Amino acid sequence: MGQLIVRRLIFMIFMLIGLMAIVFAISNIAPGDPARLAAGPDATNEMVERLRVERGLDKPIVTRFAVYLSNLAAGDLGTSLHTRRAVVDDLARYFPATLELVLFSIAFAVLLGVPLGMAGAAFQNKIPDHSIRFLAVSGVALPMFWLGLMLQWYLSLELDLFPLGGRLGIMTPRPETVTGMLTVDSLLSGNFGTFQEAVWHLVLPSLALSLPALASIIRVNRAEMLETLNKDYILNARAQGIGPLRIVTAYALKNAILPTLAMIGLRFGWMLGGTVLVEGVFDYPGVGLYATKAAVSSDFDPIIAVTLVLGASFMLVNLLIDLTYALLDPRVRSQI
Amino acid sequence: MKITRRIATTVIASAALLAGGFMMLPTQDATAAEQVDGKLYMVIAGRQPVSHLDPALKYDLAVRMMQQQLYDALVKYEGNPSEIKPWLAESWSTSDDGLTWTFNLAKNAKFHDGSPVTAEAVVYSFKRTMEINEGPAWMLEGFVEADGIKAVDAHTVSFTLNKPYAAFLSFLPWWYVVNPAVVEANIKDGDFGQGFLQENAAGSGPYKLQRFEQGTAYVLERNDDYWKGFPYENDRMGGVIYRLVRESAAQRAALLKGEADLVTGLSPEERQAVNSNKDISTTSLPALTSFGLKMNTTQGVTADLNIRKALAYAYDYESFIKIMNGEAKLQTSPFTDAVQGMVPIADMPRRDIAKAKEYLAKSAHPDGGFEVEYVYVEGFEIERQMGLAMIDAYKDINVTVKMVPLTWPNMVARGAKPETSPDLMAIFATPVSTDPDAIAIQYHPSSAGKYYGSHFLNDPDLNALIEKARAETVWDKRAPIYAEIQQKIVDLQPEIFGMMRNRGVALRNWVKGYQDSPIRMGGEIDFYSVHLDPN
Amino acid sequence: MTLAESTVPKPMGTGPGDDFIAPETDVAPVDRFREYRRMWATFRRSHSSMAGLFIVILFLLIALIGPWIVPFPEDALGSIHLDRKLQPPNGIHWFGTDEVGMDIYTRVIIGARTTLWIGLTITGLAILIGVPLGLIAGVSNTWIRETIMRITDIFLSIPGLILAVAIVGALGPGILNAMIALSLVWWPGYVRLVQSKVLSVRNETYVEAARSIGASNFRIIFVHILPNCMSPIVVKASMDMGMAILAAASLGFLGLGAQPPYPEWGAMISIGRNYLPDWWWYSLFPGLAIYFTVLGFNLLGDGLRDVLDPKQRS
Amino acid sequence: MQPLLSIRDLSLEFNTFDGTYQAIDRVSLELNPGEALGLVGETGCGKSVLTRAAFGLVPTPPARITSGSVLFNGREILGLSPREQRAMRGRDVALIFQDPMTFINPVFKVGTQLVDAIRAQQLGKVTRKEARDIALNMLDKVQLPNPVRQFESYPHQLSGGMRQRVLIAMALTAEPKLLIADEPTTALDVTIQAQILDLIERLVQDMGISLIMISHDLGVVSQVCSRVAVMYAGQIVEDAPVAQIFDSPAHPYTKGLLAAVPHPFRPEDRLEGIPGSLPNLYNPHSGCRFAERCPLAINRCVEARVAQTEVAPQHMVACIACEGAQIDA
Repeated sequence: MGQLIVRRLIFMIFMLIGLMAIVFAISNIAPGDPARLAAGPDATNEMVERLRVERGLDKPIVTRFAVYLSNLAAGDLGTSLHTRRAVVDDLARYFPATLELVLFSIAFAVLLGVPLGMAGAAFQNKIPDHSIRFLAVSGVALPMFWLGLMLQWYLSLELDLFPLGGRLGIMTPRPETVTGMLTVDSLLSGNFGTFQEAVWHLVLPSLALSLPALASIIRVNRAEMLETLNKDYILNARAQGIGPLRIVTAYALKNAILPTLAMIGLRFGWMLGGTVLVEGVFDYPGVGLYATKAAVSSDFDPIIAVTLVLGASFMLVNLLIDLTYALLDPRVRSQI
Repeated sequence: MKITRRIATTVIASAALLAGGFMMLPTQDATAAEQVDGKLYMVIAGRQPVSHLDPALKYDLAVRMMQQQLYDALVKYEGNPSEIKPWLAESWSTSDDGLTWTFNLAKNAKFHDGSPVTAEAVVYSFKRTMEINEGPAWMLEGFVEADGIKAVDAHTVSFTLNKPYAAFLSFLPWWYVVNPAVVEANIKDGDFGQGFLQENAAGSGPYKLQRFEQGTAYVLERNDDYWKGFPYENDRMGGVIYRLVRESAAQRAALLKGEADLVTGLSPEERQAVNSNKDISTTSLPALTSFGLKMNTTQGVTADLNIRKALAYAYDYESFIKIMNGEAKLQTSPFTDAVQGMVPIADMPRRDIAKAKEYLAKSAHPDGGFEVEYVYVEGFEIERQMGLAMIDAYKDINVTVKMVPLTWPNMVARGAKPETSPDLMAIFATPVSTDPDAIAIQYHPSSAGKYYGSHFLNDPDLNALIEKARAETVWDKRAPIYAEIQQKIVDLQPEIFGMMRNRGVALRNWVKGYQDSPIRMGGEIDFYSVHLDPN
Repeated sequence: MTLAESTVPKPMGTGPGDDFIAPETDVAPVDRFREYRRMWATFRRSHSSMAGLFIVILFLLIALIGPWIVPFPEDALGSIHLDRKLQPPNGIHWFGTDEVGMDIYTRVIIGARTTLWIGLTITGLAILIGVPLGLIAGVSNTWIRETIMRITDIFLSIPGLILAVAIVGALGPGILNAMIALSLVWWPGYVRLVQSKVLSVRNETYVEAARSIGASNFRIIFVHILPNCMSPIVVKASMDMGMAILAAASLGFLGLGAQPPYPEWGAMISIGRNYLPDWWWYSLFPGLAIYFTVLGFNLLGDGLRDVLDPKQRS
Repeated sequence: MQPLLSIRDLSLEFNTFDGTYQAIDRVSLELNPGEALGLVGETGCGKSVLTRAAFGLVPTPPARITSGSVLFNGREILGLSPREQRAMRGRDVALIFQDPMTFINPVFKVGTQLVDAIRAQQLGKVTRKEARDIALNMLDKVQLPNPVRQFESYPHQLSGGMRQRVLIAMALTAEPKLLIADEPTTALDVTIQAQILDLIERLVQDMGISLIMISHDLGVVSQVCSRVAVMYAGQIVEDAPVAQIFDSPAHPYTKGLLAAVPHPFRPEDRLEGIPGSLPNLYNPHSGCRFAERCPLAINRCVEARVAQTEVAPQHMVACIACEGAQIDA
């Protein structure tokens, strides 16, 4: 197992460098002049020239890439024009919020998606199955941002069940930052009131963010469960008189969950992208909102940094998914 | 594959329970927006961020709103119409030649750290602003020198002007007094305390700064032992929170849900919509504020006067009124009606396609075919609708419009330099006093770089007229000069002159004591008299 | 696939009433359309696929004849009528009017045309870039394949939407830039699909047979390999149409896509959100339009996959 | 002596998209305690479906038992509740299947699945520790080398033969009364095949279990079983002691089957296939389903149900055209 991790980590480093190359290419080969992009729209010409020299943007592309990598290594991701702060500090402040939202959403999608997928298989072609399948097909088709607006309108405004947005009431005491994730920090500092309010604020955004993932997990898990339940070893298990509950939740699910894992990994990545939409609707101060604000005022450094961070986290997730896959499937485990 | 329905139903039930688990969490009570251990905090939801707090630096509606609560000035504007009220200075007198003004300070005035507000502190504050020479400094430039301000005794300050200045008193409310001890203690490498005062306060005002969370919320705590006391009895008032909300829809929603007690900057139909709610009321008050689509007179396509005239005559002025649902009046002069010496200008441009084409013919683009960039405040619906009206109107002269929404700080930054100032920029400008000089100065090079000076107009004749009128003290002699100034400004067409709109706020009925004064900028609230009583 | 099907082979079409003396096996004429008729039969049997087909056809129709059937064609080009702004849905304005009096029904219908154009361009460009690369990667087993596949992996490891936002951030907001960005984000999916298909087809016996009788590489690719890739490509293309429309609408919602007064659904919702809840119709109808269109393409994609590519089950 | 298992007039159909598929047509079969019955027929004649349906292992829907009854030890078991049927499986009847590769769950250890089976069969009255000992003992009985290591390993780490032994162990842990072996050796290579057959034969005799051996290989059946029933297209066409089936087959289909098998002692015989193909069972006629391919077929074969007649002691044939059958007027 250790050997797999090492090999994958080395491979990931190459992927990361590749990611930086692509992101670097976007900022340089794009028709826009990189110096003007970095300086921002309201910079004067001589400011742009000064920046060009300062950042060595006039040198050939290869050296510029080397300079770019060394800056990254030194943690200098540039400064944001619209927050007037170093991008690194912004990321430190905003990324934990996005991470909390995405983890919350993927947990919701999996904890609801897998059972519903199983139920869809159990009630095949009955009413519950049709409704679950309709939810699955629409879930993928519903625009996340529009769904967020409708949830906000109905659940928050009309029924006043949930707050409109943000992460916490202004005057609610904030737990001291350990992980930057409010739910975790408030639990660590034992402040249950804040924890409840933090979860409270997470419900609607994570509902909007997780629906497409929930839909896909249902579809994949339902198909896999159907296929697995027809397998011979299930017939054998039933022939031995093993109880249906054990057959479904263990014998079948452990096999069906493997391909579903791949979908969970893929959907986690799309969710990272989806934060760009959902955080805007709910004014949720994460990297998604940070990136869109930067994009609208063509403030370039933050967008590049956020792309890097989200890309890297998606790679990490893919690695974790592969590891769990090896953990669960002995046939794969024995090959490494 | 015989799966009993029983397991499947248990599986769904557990999933529903999980989802339902979220539902049982408590809802927020909605009497007052925020409560912290019994104390009520009033929440004001606005869209404009507070870029800094330093009284000596540039000001806008959000900055000045905060400064007014954290600091005191010698005098203060209150009421409708706006009148100057004694504040730190209980009384004042002027010498016969009108050159020396003497102010007697209130004896009991004290700073937040308990130290008394002395004449020395007043002198220190005025000298600090003059030395930094930003923000309000332009108001007294050329009339008062730093050494002309002296502390006669602990509670008396005298100003010696080098030439008589009618508007002197009308500018003083914007010169706030800082606590010298606190500023001196926080000077870092000769920045005169600017670093410290950026996000901290050293004043004597009715509120203290509790939390300054840039981009999210600014929390002010009520200064219970404020030396001047409060005009209401309510010991439950804990403070005021100015909370940033990105879009007007979110402001409205916060108000409806009771997450905000008062919201500013709503469009007329939004105010109508919230007004229909029984426990929300709205105010609507004509203001000194003028609106103009400032054009860059030095760079780009709008540098050519003919193009500016063409754009002015092609614009559909009726759309201003319709967008404001009738709650506005078209400006008949660069000076708004409430300004002394305002005279209606005969040839104020109105929509006249023939004339527009006439001017176009004389320009470098005889048949149009160019694009203008229109910059407006992101999320400000009124200005966005004007953009759409502009696109429709300019189709007739074959001009396309590129709408660029920016945050207010970015807009001000773009308007600060001739090279980056956009072709057209939507600006609401409120004069700092009713004296005509406060508006005329906006078309003088000394205003270049300020948000209302993004046209960078620099016409020698006009500048001479403004300076002459400024120095004149006898009103009968000033009036005709200002009339000529207004005509000259219209001829130079540095902007498309817009409208005087009513402005107002929407607030929950449990908000009491709200007073608006025309001199205040749109969305600038005076917290002093405001308090909540939820029952 | 239930137990019955797995153990009992499909009977060969002899029914009752045949002469009980063993029938001679006559060879039916090779029916080129039989295969398509069989596909259509299975396709027709699933309600969801038919629903998908119906929605897509309706959408294409609206996109084609839109400008001629809308009540206020000039509204789509940005002409404003402030005196009839923010009217709720009524007899004249079926979907109500927006904040400057433009008829929302007209803009949604014309928006369909924009959306179709966006979807086709993105999917088309992605196929034009992705399929050839996939073929090359599949056929060659030298370093070329490694580089192509590694670049594809890197692109696929970045969440599509944020990469698109980054590209539009560099190019500047606008519908053209948005489409270029999304195409750049979309092609890797096709490379991976085609490459894996080519690999599986390559070592099929009939391909080796063709090679053994001297068929040129070119012929093998375009006669043997590419036709086999067509069905998964068609399936992915129809699913991608929906997803591309959704992504373009998302960029529009962020203000990075179509600029005013261009009628694009995403942009309409981003303005419409300011008018919730009192003028709910402004953001409701464009949202529904996106939902139904994307749903249609997804259902059609599912249906095509069940017919064209049954093995690719999940 | 009361038969252990008696299936009377059992009919079963599957409703699929293409219509209802009449898989089993009024089958009757009996098995006495301690007897070893061979069930022979081509792939797809319904022999597996018959035995599985009898014990509730065929999902309904899409299957549906339209008529008939199944008595086990004199007790009707078709109407049992799913729970009761489940209680029987493993303790009264055990099944082993054809391909050991696919009939063991790949992601669970062999030991876990054995313990699960045992605890299910003992209705949970057995602790995990005890179940483990029973399992190890059983693995030893099926001659599995080094049982403890196999117990802890995963299925893919075992060979085909070893896996089949594990399946047999799993089936017999609760000492069932009836073992249904559904082509247990078909997927194994010949050398292993013989070992497994000997193992089954020995265990069946030692534990006094009655056996139904399902196979399409007459050789396997002749070695293990005392009586043989031949099935064709869902109908039992002949049922007789082993010797009579081989020496004097009565039904034309049985003759055809034997002609297609190389006789060990007459290598020079020419092998002949049976012309034609399987009938379409979507809405078959009610008569003999071999008629289309039967050289002796006459019109009446197709018109009505063909009852079984006794052509010799304990030798039943469902045919009216072959000689030895009474041709009633």
